[in-house]
Amino acid sequence: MIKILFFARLQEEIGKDSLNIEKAGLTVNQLKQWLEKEHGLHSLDQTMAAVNEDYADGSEVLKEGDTVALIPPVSGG
Amino acid sequence: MIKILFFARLQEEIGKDSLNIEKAGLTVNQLKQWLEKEHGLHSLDQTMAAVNEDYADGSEVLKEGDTVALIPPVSGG
Amino acid sequence: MNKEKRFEVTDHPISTESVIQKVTRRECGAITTFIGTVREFTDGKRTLRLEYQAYKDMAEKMLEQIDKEVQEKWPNAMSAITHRTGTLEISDAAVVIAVSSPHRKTAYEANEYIIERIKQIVPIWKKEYWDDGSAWIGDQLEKTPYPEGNPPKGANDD
Amino acid sequence: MNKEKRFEVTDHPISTESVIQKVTRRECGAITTFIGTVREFTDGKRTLRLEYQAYKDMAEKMLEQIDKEVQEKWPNAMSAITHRTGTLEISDAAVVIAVSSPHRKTAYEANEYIIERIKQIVPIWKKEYWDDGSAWIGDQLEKTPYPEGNPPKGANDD
Repeated sequence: MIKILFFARLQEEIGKDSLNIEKAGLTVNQLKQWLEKEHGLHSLDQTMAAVNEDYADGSEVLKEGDTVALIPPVSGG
Repeated sequence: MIKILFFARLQEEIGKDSLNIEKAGLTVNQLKQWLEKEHGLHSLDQTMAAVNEDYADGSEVLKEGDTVALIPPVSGG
Repeated sequence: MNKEKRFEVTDHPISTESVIQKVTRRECGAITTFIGTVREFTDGKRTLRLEYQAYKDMAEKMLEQIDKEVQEKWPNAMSAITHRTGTLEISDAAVVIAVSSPHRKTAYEANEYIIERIKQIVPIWKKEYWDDGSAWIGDQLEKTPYPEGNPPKGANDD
Repeated sequence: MNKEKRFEVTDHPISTESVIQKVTRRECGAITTFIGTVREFTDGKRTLRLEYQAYKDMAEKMLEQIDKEVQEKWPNAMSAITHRTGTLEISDAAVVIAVSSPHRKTAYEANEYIIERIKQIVPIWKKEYWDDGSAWIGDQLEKTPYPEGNPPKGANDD
């Protein structure tokens, strides 16, 4: 199982803060495409991702038990 | 009458924090020379002076009632 | 709130003094702090309040990563950072950064570096509330996070 | 202590929070502070304590003059400065400078400008006490005050 975390605009768009799915083996980019198609999220190509609390490349392959966070452009400070 | 204020090293050297003298008409530089000669103060040529709380040129002429402060290199902050 | 935690994301009001205390050391002669406060007007538009959301665990981890970068660039600097989340009113402190060092130049430079990096890599988002609506900031401005390397020149000057 | 006095020389301990409060405004998004603290070691020599002496009235006037310079250079900045006099122990704050502004760059720049100028023109002197003696600082280092114009590059980095 993969846990996906949503924040800020994405959290409001999808209406929840997390989602558990059986998608081990996908890359980060493939997961984004799946989320755009299946959950209607927008502009995920501009959205960074973190795997297990570290920024990840789009080519990173997701493993069973990973936590993926979608990180829209940050605005802290 | 002119009031002279001493601070830091100069205050310790002369052993007092102020001195009242009848020296209206002298320039700031002349007053420094007089203090070096009469009171044994050292290196007043490297010492700034303020007249009535404003930095003053050596050529400024002292008037009756002025307060002259000798300002050794500052080290606040 | 753990007073000894130097890098912290909290939903409580921030005590500037407590952040300063975390970096106060006998060997330091300079402490700089930066307090990011909620500003009422931005580009002529009135902000009513802000809401900050964080990916808390990762945000604290990224604050620690920024500290590692600071240690590499300025080995004598010591820093502490607290970022607040939740609803903030005008003039509330969203972030407090304190840096101590033996000499002042380092304390200024490292402090400014930290706020630039926070705005680039720390997963925290703000939502602005106006009279006529609200929006998560970041997307609209087409700013992108910048996970590695030095901050770009002329980054957003909030 | 008059809370409304923005430029102050005092023989009481300085409250950083109170200096910050003097510059907190709805229109500001950034507040920087600089705290100059008593450092234990300078060039390998151990300081036991410091004594600060001021020409108080002129010092406060010079702090106000520095504020005028800041207003000219950074019209959106607001500053408050408190300098302490008397005997200070290690880690005590000798000076606290707070600057608020709408955007952060100004708050950093104006703050650093102020400390440079304090070290140049404000009539305050420190005496260092060591194990083996004491001395008024300034003379030995052949630093000279610099009443007008911009600070020279590479001024003393205390």
